[in-house]
Amino acid sequence: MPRPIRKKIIAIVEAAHLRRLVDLMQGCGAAGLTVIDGREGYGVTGDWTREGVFEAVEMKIVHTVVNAQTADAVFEKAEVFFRRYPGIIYAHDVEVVRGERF
Amino acid sequence: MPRPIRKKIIAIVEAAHLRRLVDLMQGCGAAGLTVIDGREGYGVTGDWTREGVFEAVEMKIVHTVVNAQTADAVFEKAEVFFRRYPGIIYAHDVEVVRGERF
Amino acid sequence: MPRPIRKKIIAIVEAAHLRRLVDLMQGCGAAGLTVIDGREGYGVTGDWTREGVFEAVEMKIVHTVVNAQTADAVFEKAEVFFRRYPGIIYAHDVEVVRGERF
Amino acid sequence: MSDAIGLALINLTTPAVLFFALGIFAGVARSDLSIPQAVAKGLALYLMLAIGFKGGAAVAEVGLSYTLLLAALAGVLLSFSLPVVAFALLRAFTKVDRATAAASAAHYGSISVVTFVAGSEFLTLTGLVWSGHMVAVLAIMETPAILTGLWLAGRASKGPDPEARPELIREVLLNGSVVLLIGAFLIGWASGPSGMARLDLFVNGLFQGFLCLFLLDMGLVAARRLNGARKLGWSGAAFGIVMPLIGAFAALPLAWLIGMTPGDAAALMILSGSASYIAVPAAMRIALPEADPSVYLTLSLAITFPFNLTIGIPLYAGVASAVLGG
Amino acid sequence: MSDAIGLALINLTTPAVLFFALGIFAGVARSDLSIPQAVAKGLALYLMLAIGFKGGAAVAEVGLSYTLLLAALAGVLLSFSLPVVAFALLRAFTKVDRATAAASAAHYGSISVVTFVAGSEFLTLTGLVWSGHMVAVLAIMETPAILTGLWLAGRASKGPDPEARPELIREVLLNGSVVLLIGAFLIGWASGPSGMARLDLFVNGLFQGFLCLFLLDMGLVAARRLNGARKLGWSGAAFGIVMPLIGAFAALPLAWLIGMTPGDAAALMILSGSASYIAVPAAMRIALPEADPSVYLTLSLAITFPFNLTIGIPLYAGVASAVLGG
Amino acid sequence: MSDAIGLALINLTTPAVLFFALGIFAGVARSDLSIPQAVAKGLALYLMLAIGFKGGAAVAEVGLSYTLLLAALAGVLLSFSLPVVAFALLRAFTKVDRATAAASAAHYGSISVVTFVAGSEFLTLTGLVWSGHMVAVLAIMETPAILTGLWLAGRASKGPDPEARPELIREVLLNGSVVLLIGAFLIGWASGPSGMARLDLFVNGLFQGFLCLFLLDMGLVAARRLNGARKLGWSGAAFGIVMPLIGAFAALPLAWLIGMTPGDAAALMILSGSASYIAVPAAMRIALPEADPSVYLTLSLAITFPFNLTIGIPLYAGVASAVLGG
Ligand SMILES: Nc1ncnc2c1ncn2[C@@H]1O[C@H](COP(=O)(O)O)[C@@H](O)[C@H]1O
Ligand SMILES: Nc1ncnc2c1ncn2[C@@H]1O[C@H](COP(=O)(O)O)[C@@H](O)[C@H]1O
Ligand SMILES: Nc1ncnc2c1ncn2[C@@H]1O[C@H](COP(=O)(O)O)[C@@H](O)[C@H]1O
Ligand code: NA
Ligand code: NA
Ligand code: NA
Repeated sequence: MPRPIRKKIIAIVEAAHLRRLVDLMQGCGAAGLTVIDGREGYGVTGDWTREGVFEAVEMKIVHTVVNAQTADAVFEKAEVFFRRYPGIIYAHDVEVVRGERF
Repeated sequence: MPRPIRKKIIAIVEAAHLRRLVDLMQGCGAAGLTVIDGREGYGVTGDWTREGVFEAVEMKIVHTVVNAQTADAVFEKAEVFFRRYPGIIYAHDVEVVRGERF
Repeated sequence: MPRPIRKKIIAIVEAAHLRRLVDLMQGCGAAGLTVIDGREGYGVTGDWTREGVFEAVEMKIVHTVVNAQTADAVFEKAEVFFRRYPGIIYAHDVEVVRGERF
Repeated sequence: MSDAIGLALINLTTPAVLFFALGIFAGVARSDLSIPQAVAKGLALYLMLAIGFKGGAAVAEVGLSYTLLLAALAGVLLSFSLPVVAFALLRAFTKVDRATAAASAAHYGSISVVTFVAGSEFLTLTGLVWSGHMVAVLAIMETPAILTGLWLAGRASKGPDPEARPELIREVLLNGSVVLLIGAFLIGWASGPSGMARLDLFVNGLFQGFLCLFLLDMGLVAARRLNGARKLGWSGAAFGIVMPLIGAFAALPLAWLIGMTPGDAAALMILSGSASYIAVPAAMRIALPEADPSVYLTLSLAITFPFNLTIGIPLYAGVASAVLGG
Repeated sequence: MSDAIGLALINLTTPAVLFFALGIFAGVARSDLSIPQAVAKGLALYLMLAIGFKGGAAVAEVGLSYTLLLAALAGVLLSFSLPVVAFALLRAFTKVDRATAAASAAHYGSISVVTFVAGSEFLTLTGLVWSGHMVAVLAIMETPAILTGLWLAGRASKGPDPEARPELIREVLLNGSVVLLIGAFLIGWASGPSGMARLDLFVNGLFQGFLCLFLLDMGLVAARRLNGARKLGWSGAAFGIVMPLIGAFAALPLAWLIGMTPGDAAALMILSGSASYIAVPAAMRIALPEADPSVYLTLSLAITFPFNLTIGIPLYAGVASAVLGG
Repeated sequence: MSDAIGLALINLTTPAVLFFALGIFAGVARSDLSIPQAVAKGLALYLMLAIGFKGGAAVAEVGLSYTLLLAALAGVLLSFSLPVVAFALLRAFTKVDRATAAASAAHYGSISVVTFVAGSEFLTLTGLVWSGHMVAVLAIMETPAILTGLWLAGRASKGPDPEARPELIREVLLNGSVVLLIGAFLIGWASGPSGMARLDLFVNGLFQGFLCLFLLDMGLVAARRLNGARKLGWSGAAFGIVMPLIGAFAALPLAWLIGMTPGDAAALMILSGSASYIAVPAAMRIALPEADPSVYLTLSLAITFPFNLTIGIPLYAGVASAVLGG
């Protein structure tokens, strides 16, 4: 039996801007969302690592499984967001159960 | 050269029920599996965050790369599991190396 | 509007060998990369968990979004790497914004 | 009367209570002040290790008497029976469903280690002597309530998942806080005064400081849980204040019956009036996933704990010494 | 002169400074020595709690005088105005862009808690008495500089994202370190000598040890930031040493004007000469994402902090006591 | 004889050993008691900082003599040579492959900081005086064994990945625990009695308490490693007990030869008999990924460490004072 298809969106965002990105996604209709701590990394704006007492430049990984329509809304707003703030956003299809949840 | 295709299954599950979900997946034949700590999130049953001394309502992210047959077995059992417990499960195709491992 | 497609590569690697894998990926041209701490897991070489003071056998999750060409280069080198060291590597397509970044 | 108010004021100006208030303030004002989870857990482990060890060392000094047995019996009785009262009240006066009511009820039969820790410091401060063996009673009271809670829930809901049973049994019998409390108690007892001499600074000298830091975190966590209070409504919130009073005052006649000293009676009232927020929620998540954790965590952490910390403890101490002190 | 060198030598051989040096060495040599982030944060919380509490307890003992008001005014003035100087210097002598210059400037108006902590220990060690209320001044000086920084940036860049405003305001008013410092100060004040008696071992006995461990971590972090120093160039690095001198010596006439004791004047110089590395960077990430954090973190952590810790503190103390000590 | 049993009993009832036993119990019984990794690491850092500092401060007081040089030479000799014995035994009596045998062997040439810490506390408790400079010997003995292990492995396996070489060299020379131990030792030495006065409470007063908490965690970790013991079989397990005895008793003649005091000889025996579980495993993961970590971690953590903690330490101390005690 084929399972329903939804979009998984993943964004990597600075801790300092996490709250706003989560609000943005929730505002677009994401019914659920999970954040994970990053440990270290690098990108075009330099590298970072979890250490010391200063957290704002650490990265958080945000992921949310949503339907196609919500995904488009998120992408549209997030593009503007990531034009200003460091980080990336991308998406791909996933098979889910209980498809009505998303 | 095309790489072999396998299924990656991702489940988000409460810490209190992690042990059982891992056993379920191992029982279905998952040859390997990795668990990651969640930091915060929300879903239909409310929101949560890692804090204080009480861990049971935190979410863990379980991920396992398996062959198609194992994936079906996991999905079948997990559907029942997630009817009772909070969390989600979903899957998608991935290209692997050393395909015989999975 | 269709979004550009890139490859997301995910590798699970022992903390003791993380530095070398990151260098390998950067050497292949990965313009960005994010590492996440694992919590626990098992595979063909046994199980592990984050605990105590000894970190070297813990697993780290490395993920990088790259273009197809870089992905091939990474896979080629990583196959040799993972022939010796524990862990896995796999990839799948993702839709991105600002495709020129990767 | 003025004595009671005096006691209450002394309590309210101890650094520990003030740091809890600071945590509540910072949480409600949504400051970004936060304590890493690993640190909070480390502090909780320290507090359990220290209180257990101190209790055991005290027993090593004065010896164990049959009063421990009586106190333990009283504690077990309270832990088993109070959830029935709590369940009846919740079902009668609030709208929470059966599973949630049963799970919440279990919290009130069990105990809160930090409430006891803060309470015992208050007793010492005000000169009420309590016995080291009350720490063993504390540990013994942690889990019986879980069984009553499951029994209350089981009569209606589908009951705990059979596959969860082994985990649940382990949670009840080998819960980390019970193991550490009892273990440290036995170690304190076994290593006696010479052990105490070597750990004195650690378990006594630092105790207040680490307690302050831990209560700061409790305040932050409780404040975030306050949001859940709206869901409870007025009747739910009232339950969170009335139930500890019931628990504490149910302990008083038992304490009198078994001839406890005022200090021990106050300690038993504090235990009986307190609500679990570590052991029981963990067991309830495993056994009753249908029960809404935001209800029982809010009740225990954001209503009953602050009530006991600020008003309950001096009240119970005042009553115990007034009634039994004569 | 030889006196000043004597002071500097005393400072350089305190365990705290030596552990900082060890951290720098381990970091530069790329040893795998590392301190878990949760532990580092826990230590920072401890230091803020302890210094706040000690300040408050000292005020409880000697009473509060109008000198606190004057000191606070001086502090606020310095915090507001120093970023203007810093900004002008950065724009004139280095190549950093406007947003980065504004963000960096804000760091130098604000203060560094650990510099103050290390400085106050040094003052005590060398017999210079400072008032507990300087801790309140410390907390008050943390955030005015942020406003100046934003104003400096806003005249050119697009300014802070309007959606970030609520968060930014909270960061300025309810920054975790300000809340904890002020809170612990008030608690120390309210609970007075009896509170101090109970927390003495915690806030005094352990202080040096936890400071050593924390400075070890600061050294490790600073060493990793040193890589960023190349980006700064010589003029940037020079700024990181000249600016604390300007800040400290700007405080001296103010201290004299309001009749501060040499000890308090030294404390104000230390505050004024220090650069924030917790509160301001957090606010700047939110408000000015265009500003390059590797510039301001390198300046503050890897240049100014080590300079103050090793040379600045004894220098300011020596000057304050020479000029005002008479 | 009865004296030795007396010593063993004293050792077995110290709080530290009892907390280790509690950890083992909780782990074997699969209690959910656990200590956050960040806390465990913080405690390990503390223990290394404190033992290093105390050693250095002791040297500052009594001065350094050429005996340190002799002791260091003895230590280096043991560290280099014991792995050869261990390797031969493992290959002769167990079925572990060459790489795993070589990696395990390296552990037994190196040392365990916590075994030394527990042992030195025991020596102090029983009145055997040991020199502060033995802490330097401890640090010096950590890594020579790694080279022998690599040499043993290299003769057969493909040898370490050339790309891993820089990392490996850093691990050998700049291993975090070596850097911290040596650094704290030098700081303790440099800051002398005045530094000790300021850190006394931290490095002495708290030491037993933090050691108890750390050993509780060691017990939990060791218990989980016990599962791996089945893989080892009887001969493997026996190796984990025989090898520390060989190591300790190999140190005795050397200690006699260089005229060590009974206390220092006991310390050298403890070092020589202990097996690394931080520095060496980390190096072995990098250099010999083929070697099975569950073998060497089980041997070191779950067999040799508990043996030394309970039986080895009092035995070595008893023998050293009987043989050299005059
Ligand atoms: N291509 C990528 N793959 C994975 N993570 C990335 C990638 N690009 C950026 N990141 C993460 O996002 C952070 C900020 O990226 P950037 O805006 O490129 O500096 C980096 O430090 C990485 O943690
Ligand atoms: N659509 C989703 N995308 C990502 N994470 C989710 C989603 N839905 C639920 N979760 C995670 O799973 C947890 C439990 O989900 P729920 O059962 O919906 O309350 C949430 O708190 C989230 O952490
Ligand atoms: N199929 C898999 N799915 C997810 N994680 C895996 C898988 N196989 C291995 N891993 C992870 O990689 C680690 C090392 O794998 P292995 O080399 O199979 O022992 C395991 O402990 C897991 O954390
Ligand atoms: Na109760
Ligand atoms: Na300043
Ligand atoms: Na050894």
